[in-house]
Order: sequence, then C-alpha cells, then structure tokens
Amino acid sequence: MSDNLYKPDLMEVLQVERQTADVKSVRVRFQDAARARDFSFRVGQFGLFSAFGAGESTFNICSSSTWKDYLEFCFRRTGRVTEALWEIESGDTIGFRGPYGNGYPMEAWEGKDLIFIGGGIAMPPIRCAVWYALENRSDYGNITVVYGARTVRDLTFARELDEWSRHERVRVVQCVDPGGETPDWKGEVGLIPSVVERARISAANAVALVIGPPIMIKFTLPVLDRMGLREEDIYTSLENRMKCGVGKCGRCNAGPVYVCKEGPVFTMRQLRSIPNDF
Amino acid sequence: MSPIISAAALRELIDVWIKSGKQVAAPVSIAGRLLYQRIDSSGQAVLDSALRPANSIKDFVFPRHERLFGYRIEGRQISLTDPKPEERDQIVIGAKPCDAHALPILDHVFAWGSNDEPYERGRRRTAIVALACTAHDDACFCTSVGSSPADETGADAMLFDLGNGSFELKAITAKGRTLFTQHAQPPATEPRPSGSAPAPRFDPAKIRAFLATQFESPFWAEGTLACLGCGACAYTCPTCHCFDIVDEGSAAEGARVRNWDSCQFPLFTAHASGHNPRSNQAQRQRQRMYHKFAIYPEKFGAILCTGCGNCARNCPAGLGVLGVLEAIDRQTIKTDERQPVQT
Amino acid sequence: MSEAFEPKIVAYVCNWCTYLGADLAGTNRLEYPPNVRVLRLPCTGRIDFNLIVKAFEAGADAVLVSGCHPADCHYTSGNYHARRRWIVFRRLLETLGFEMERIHFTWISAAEGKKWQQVVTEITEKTRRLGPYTAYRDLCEAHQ
Amino acid sequence: MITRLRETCRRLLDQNKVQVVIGYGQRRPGAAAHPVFITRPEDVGQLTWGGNCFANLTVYLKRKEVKALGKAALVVKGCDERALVVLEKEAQVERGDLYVIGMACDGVHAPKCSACVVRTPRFADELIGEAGSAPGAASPAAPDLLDVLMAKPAAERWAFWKSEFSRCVKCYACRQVCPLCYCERCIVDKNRPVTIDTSASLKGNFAWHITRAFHLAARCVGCGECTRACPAGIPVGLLNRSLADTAKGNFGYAAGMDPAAEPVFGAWSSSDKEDFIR
Repeated sequence: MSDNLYKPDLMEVLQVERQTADVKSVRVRFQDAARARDFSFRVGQFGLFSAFGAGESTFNICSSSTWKDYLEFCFRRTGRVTEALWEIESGDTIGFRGPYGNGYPMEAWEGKDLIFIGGGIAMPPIRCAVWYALENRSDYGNITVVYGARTVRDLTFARELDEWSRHERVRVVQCVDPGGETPDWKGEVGLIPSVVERARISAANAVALVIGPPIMIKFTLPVLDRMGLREEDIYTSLENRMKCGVGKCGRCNAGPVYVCKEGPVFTMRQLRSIPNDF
Repeated sequence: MSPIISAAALRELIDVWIKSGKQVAAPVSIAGRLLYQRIDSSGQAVLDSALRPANSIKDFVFPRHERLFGYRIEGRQISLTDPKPEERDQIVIGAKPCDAHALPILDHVFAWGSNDEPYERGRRRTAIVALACTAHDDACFCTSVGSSPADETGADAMLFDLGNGSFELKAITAKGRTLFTQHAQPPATEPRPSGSAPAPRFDPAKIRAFLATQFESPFWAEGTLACLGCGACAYTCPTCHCFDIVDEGSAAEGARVRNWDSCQFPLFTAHASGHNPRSNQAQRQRQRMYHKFAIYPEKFGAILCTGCGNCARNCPAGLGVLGVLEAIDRQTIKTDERQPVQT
Repeated sequence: MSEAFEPKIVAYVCNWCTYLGADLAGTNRLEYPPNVRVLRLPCTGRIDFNLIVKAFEAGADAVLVSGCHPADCHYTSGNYHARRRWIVFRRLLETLGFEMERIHFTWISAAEGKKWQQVVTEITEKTRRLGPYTAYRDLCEAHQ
Repeated sequence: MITRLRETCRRLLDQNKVQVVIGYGQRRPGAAAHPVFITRPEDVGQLTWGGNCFANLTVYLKRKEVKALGKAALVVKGCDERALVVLEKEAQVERGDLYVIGMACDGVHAPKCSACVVRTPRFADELIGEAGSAPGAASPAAPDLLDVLMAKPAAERWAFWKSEFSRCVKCYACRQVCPLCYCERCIVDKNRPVTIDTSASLKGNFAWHITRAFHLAARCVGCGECTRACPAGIPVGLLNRSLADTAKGNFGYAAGMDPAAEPVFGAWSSSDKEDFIR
C-alpha cells in the first residue's frame, strides 16, 4: 500500500443500481486482490469515493462488514462529484479511501433490541447495520426499522425492506409523507416522529439509531424520550462536510469534536455536550 | 558561548547552500513589502531583525498548492501516479521566531492518527534558521500567547543580531549544527541585545474563560461585523492549516491537488444539501477563535497561534485574530450569559 | 522541436453567420488548413472571455472569434455588445502582456465561405511563423 | 468635522432614522482607522474622521450580517461615493434605504489621491466639511506605475504579471474588499463546470485575475481597496485602472461619475471602433 494518505485504492465497479430518481447505489471491489483480502471495516464507517477528474466525496459504506467480496455505497445526485458518479457503469473504475470514522458499537448493542429510524437518503447508513444484525441474528433482540421518505418513489432499498420484514423478530414500518402515497401503498402515511409514536415499539431493552435531516431528528427525539429511551442509548451519524477524512483539513469539527475521526457516530448524550456547530 | 558569524560570511554561506543545490528561502523586499520567498542569491535576503514579513514560512513545508497524485484515464482503466517528491534540502534563513514556532505546533495535527506524508517530507527536508527579533510593531503579540522575540522553539539554529554587522549563531538541533559546521568561529564576547518584547495585549486566562462559557454570546455577531470574509488572515498565518482537495485537469488526465482553504469562506462547511452549519461570518469567526484558542489546545496542548500579528497586519478591515482577542478582552462576562461548560 | 510545428487554433463562431460560412466553405470544397477547431455558440454575444482563456489554457496557439457582420446579428445586437467587450478585453490582454497576434476577431457571414477560407489560412500561416504559444503553456505547466 | 459627524450620527440614531452607522473608528493613535458599526447613540464617540480613513465602507452594503442590522447611515468619501453610484445603477442599493454622510476629503495618504477627481461627495444626504484648497495628493508625485508598465514591451509586461501573480495565494481579499464584487456566488466558487482552477498555481492565478478584472471592467471606480488589501502586495488595481482608461477613451465613460450615464456594457453604438476586426 502506498504511504500516500490521499491516494485512493482503485475499485472496479461491479454493479450500479438506481434506487430513486436521483439516488443510485454502487457495488465496487478492490482491483488489488491482496488489498481486498486484507480490508476490513466496521459498519457505520465511511469512505471517500472518487470520480477521477471530478473529485471525491464522503459516503457511508452501506454494505455489511460481513460481506467480504465487495463494498457498497449510495449517493444522491447533488454536486460535481455525484454528477460524475451518476454516469459510471459496471466495469468502470473509481477510487476509494477508507474506512474512516468510528462506526457503530455493534458489540455493545448485543443482547438488545434494535430500533432503526431513518428518513430519505438516510437509509444507506442504517442498511449496513440492519444487515450486520441480521447476519448475526442471535446476538440481537427484536429489530424494528422505521423508514420514511417524501413519496413512495423516494424510498431507497425498497426490495430489501420487504426482505427484512420476512425475517423473524423483524418489523419494518415504512411511511411516506402525506400526499406521497400511491393508490396501492400499504405502508403508513405520516411524518416519521408520529409514525414512530404510533408504532408502539418496546424500548425496554433497546438502543435506537436515528439518522435523517436535522428537523426529523429534532422532532423524533421527544418521542423516543417518551418511549423511555435514554439519551445514551440513542445514536446518530453526522454528515458534516469533509475533505480529508483523517482529521487534518479542518472543516468537519463540531466544537472540539472532529466528526471524521471521532465520529460520525455519536450518542445524543454526546451531541448535547458539544456546541451546536453542525 | 555560541560562535559569531559576520553578515558577510553568512551571505557567503547562503550562496554556498544555493550553489550546492539546496532550496533557500528568506525574507525578500518586494515593492516595499517584506515577504518570505525562495531566493537564488544571498543578495535578495533581507536579514533584518526588526522587520516581520507579511506572509509566513508555512508555504515551504505545506505549500499553498500541492499535487497529491496524478490520474490518467484510458477508457475504463485509470492509473494513478505519485508526484515526484521534492527531496532537495531546504533552508529557511531569517525566519521569525513566531514563524519557526508554528511548525512544531502544526506537527501535532499532521501526525494525528495518520502521518500526512507531504507535510512530513516538507518538514524533514527543511531546516529553519531563525533570527531573533529586536523590534516589534503594533500587531506583534507573541508575549500574549506564551512566546517571545527570541523563542527558539521550532528553530534548528538561531541568529541573534549583534548590531555590529555580525550575528551570534546558536545551533539548536543536529540539522542546525550540520549547516554551520564550517563556521565555528570564536565565541561571542558581546552580550546579545535583548529583544524588545511587545507588551501583553490581552489576558489569556480571560480569553480561555470567555471561550469556555460564551459560545452563544451575542459578542460573536457584534464583535466580528467588520470581517469581510476573505482569507488574508488565514493565508498569512503561520499556523492556519485548513485545506481543500480538488481534482484539476482534463477528462483524460490531471491531478488531485490540495490547496489552502479558510474557515472564513462560506463554502468551507456548506453541505451538498444546502445546509451550512456556519452560514454567517459570526459563526465562522467564532470557529476560528475556538479552533486556535480552545479546540487545538484541548486536543494537542498547544495554542494554534504564535502571536506573529500577520492576521492584524493583513486584515483589510483592521480586525484579525488580534482584533477579536482584544475585543474579547474588553468584554465583561455577565453571569446570566454563562453557558454550561463543555465537556 | 525540429518536427514541423502544427499550430492549434480554436475558433469560436456564432451559429448563424460564421458557422454557416465555414459550412459553405466545406460544401464549396474550398480547402483550408485542418488546424482550426471550430466551436459553435449561439452568438458572439455568448462568447464569454473565459472561453478564450480556457482555449489558451488547453494549449491553443491562437484563438479566432467570429460572428455576424454589424447589423446582421440574428439577435439584433449580440455582435455589437460583443464588439464592446472585445475592445475592453483586448486592453486587458494588452495590459497583461499577452501576445496579441494570437487572438483574432472577424465578421464572416453565411455567404462568405471564401473569407472563412482566407482567414483560417492566414491565421494558420501566421501562427505557424510565430511558433507555439509557449508563454501561456509555461504558465499552465508551472508548479510553484 | 468629527464633532459634527458625531452629532449627526447621534441625532440619526436618537430619532431612529437609522439603526446603524457605518463609519470609521480608531483604536490607537497613529493606527489606521477601522470600520465601526454604531448602533447606540451613546457610542458615537467611537467615530472618527481623518487622513487615515482609507477603507471604502460601501463594501459593507453587500454583507448580509450588516444588512441585518437595519437601515444604515454610511460615511463616505467622494471617491467611495462613486461605488455607491454604481451600486445604485446596478440595483444593489436602494438609495432611500440608506442615509449617506459625505465627508469632504483632503486625501488619505493613498497613491490614488493624487488622481482624485471627487474630493467632495456629491450625492450625500448630509455633507460634512469643506475640502481644503490643498492638493488631494498627500504623497509626492511618483511615476505612474501603469504608464511605466504600458511603455514596456509586451513580453516584459507578461513577465511582470507572472512574477506578481506567482505570489497570489488566492485569499480573495481583493474580491471581498471590493464593493462591486457582490455576486451571491463568485464564478471561482462554482464548480459545475470549473471555469477557473481554484489552485493558487500560475494558471489558476492568471485565470482568476483576468476574470476579476474583466468582471469589474468599466464598473471599477478606482477606490484602490483591492491593491491595499492584497497581502502579497500585488497591484491588482492596475488592471482595473487600465480598463477604466479604455472605457474612458473609447466610450467617454467613467464609472460612478454620472448617475445618468449608460453603463458601458449595457449599451453599444454602431460607431464603436472595430479596427481590430477584419
């Protein structure tokens, strides 16, 4: 491996899947077989993915760390890099640096019920943890996934949501904003905080992972509080702008915390102790 | 006692360095302004212990624009090439102590968790010969951040201007000793002129106390109104080190480069979604002050400031970090404004 | 460098006159040097100065900007606006010490296939004599 | 003059005619004046006036943080006021939302003063003082840098700018300090597509300075703030001046002088010269 911190590994694109009108997921594998063999990561970690000539962007590794042959990431088409990534096809080459960040404490969550709450493009960083838990099924209690998007067409990984719900002790609650439903929509209609409240999820021995727009998190937290979840049992993943991913370029900090190195995963209790700078 | 070296001998030595293929940088006078620049003859160097350049020496170890690697796209295949590393020895002569001091401070972050190879190489190949200050101006405040006009931190060798056309030479590191092996002359007998230290400009304890409790203070909006949001302070600061990474080139080939960036620019933290955690100048100024005087000290045990005063000297709005610090120093912290201390 | 130098010339032309003029040169089988790369824009009024800079950054040895004769603009006054901008832009390039013989402005109508042929031939020959625009290329390859 | 200035500002604030006064203050004797923002009548004592008031305060009219303070009274010199004329012409300033305090000026020891044409503001809501009979130039007449430059052969001019721009670090002080650089998002900050390399390389620096100068062509009022602000000592304002000369010579236009004059690029004439077009 190069000692050049900023030089990515080259990855072969295996598969590109269109999730929504502006979201795609991509499966890639290391070109270098030895690197592929040695590579490991924790779910919840992220990488910097490059489209050469356009630049690199930060995305969660949304595949499970138990899957050994490839990595997946998912992005929404919003800027220069994602415009370029939007054009890639299987067989193309992209770059990857990582894994970076702390990841989810999956070991600490063993023996507990898992509650995953996500909105919109927040599914990928939840998906990796769901798959990890399913592949280590005996280590975890009940799994509840509450996932919402503006409309039915904005739901990502829709097939997998159905697949998860067929697993034992797994409940998937899908919801769309009022007006976003289709005639044959069987899921919930409503905003995530109220859907979570209606879902009557047992929080007795649970941890929650809540990822989504700040406004969604803000209104979901009181619901979780009423359910009896403690702040230290509610986790989230921050998405601050990053360039280096390794704590040097100076832009991702929230107060004294460098999100790229000391995050992106925090408990709500940790977040409350750092300044509102994210 | 350290040896002395005449100014003439020093210039001869600089030319020897240059002729032997070393890169040499020094303060140079350009249109009435002193700036650190690479030189190709000792005659360009302005070795004046009373003058402070308007930029910093960080450009020589952490360049404003640097290639991280090259890329070449051929069909679906991509090849990456490491840049040809600059391995020549480099000497910065006549660095101000406040510039030299910045490098050991920067070492912390560039080695934090992982080694930043380009920076590390820049450090490895560079020797710093600092020139102790004998004068200060209205913007100098080294003494307020725990430094002094003759601070040796970060220097491989120190020169002290004896005021008679010669310098007392003190080698500090092995690298510094190697530079001057041929010039071990008779020891200095005259006493070093004592540098004129700037009077304290603010109370560091008060700054600490303010930052510890006043993150949400209205001061940040009121006290930073003059800031125009340029990067003149950051880019001439010896310790500011934030950077951007971008690809430059054609669709066929190009390079990923790293460029200086500044927390004072709105786009610095703007998310792709449009959300910006620091969407106004007050928040950006606040970040700058916290980074330098709270976050960096907490993480690495060093203030991210050497008191060189370039921020104030170069600020078109007469503010700079110094201006904000002085304004904080004038604040009275009202108890009802206190915030819970951060953990 | 001993190999014959073939200048790279970028021509920004308007859609309505010069592009058709160049096309006419083609249909009339008028031969002209292949050194020119034609880039078609709606109007000379749309030919932003940054495009000219970009051409030199990309290694052009000369740039030609061409559109409709005065009073002939498809959009009534795009070429008049462009002419004003060129007057000022040329002054900027002069102040910078740009090699002014490498930037050319012409009016070529849809009927002037012959003029297109002449202009391109002359610019190519002139640029060939000048040699490559090394001053700009050095700039772009310099790494400080 | 200072007393009158303070009285005026106290009155304006007392009567709530304006919510903020943008003026000059001074921290220490001998120091350059710096911008102050006075919102309380009791603070008008901070206001000062004199030969050290270099800054062109009209730049603050573009700052959203300053706009948020409410209606402003703005202290201007005659030269600064020209920027106001352009801003109004370009619909950036609503003159009725502004109270202009014009200061008759005897020069601020800046090179630009030697060519001063407006020593007394012409459009102020209130004019303070009378320009003395002394010549505006405080500095001895030095050979004009632009004349010297233009007398040189092109290759030397090129070498000059190459050397000057090699020092540019892309801090954008020249842009930020300019009252007329008010774009919401500067072209150099746009990346779809990248028009100007953001690197402080010679290539990126030339592209930047060409763009900056041309975007200000026939708009720049020659306040000289860009040159003053450049930490690398690059006389960037020379380019603007050169273009102002051309605007004057070819179109008889001087930016910010005649509010009724049509902006150079907002108009055209069938008689514009075209000796360079074949």
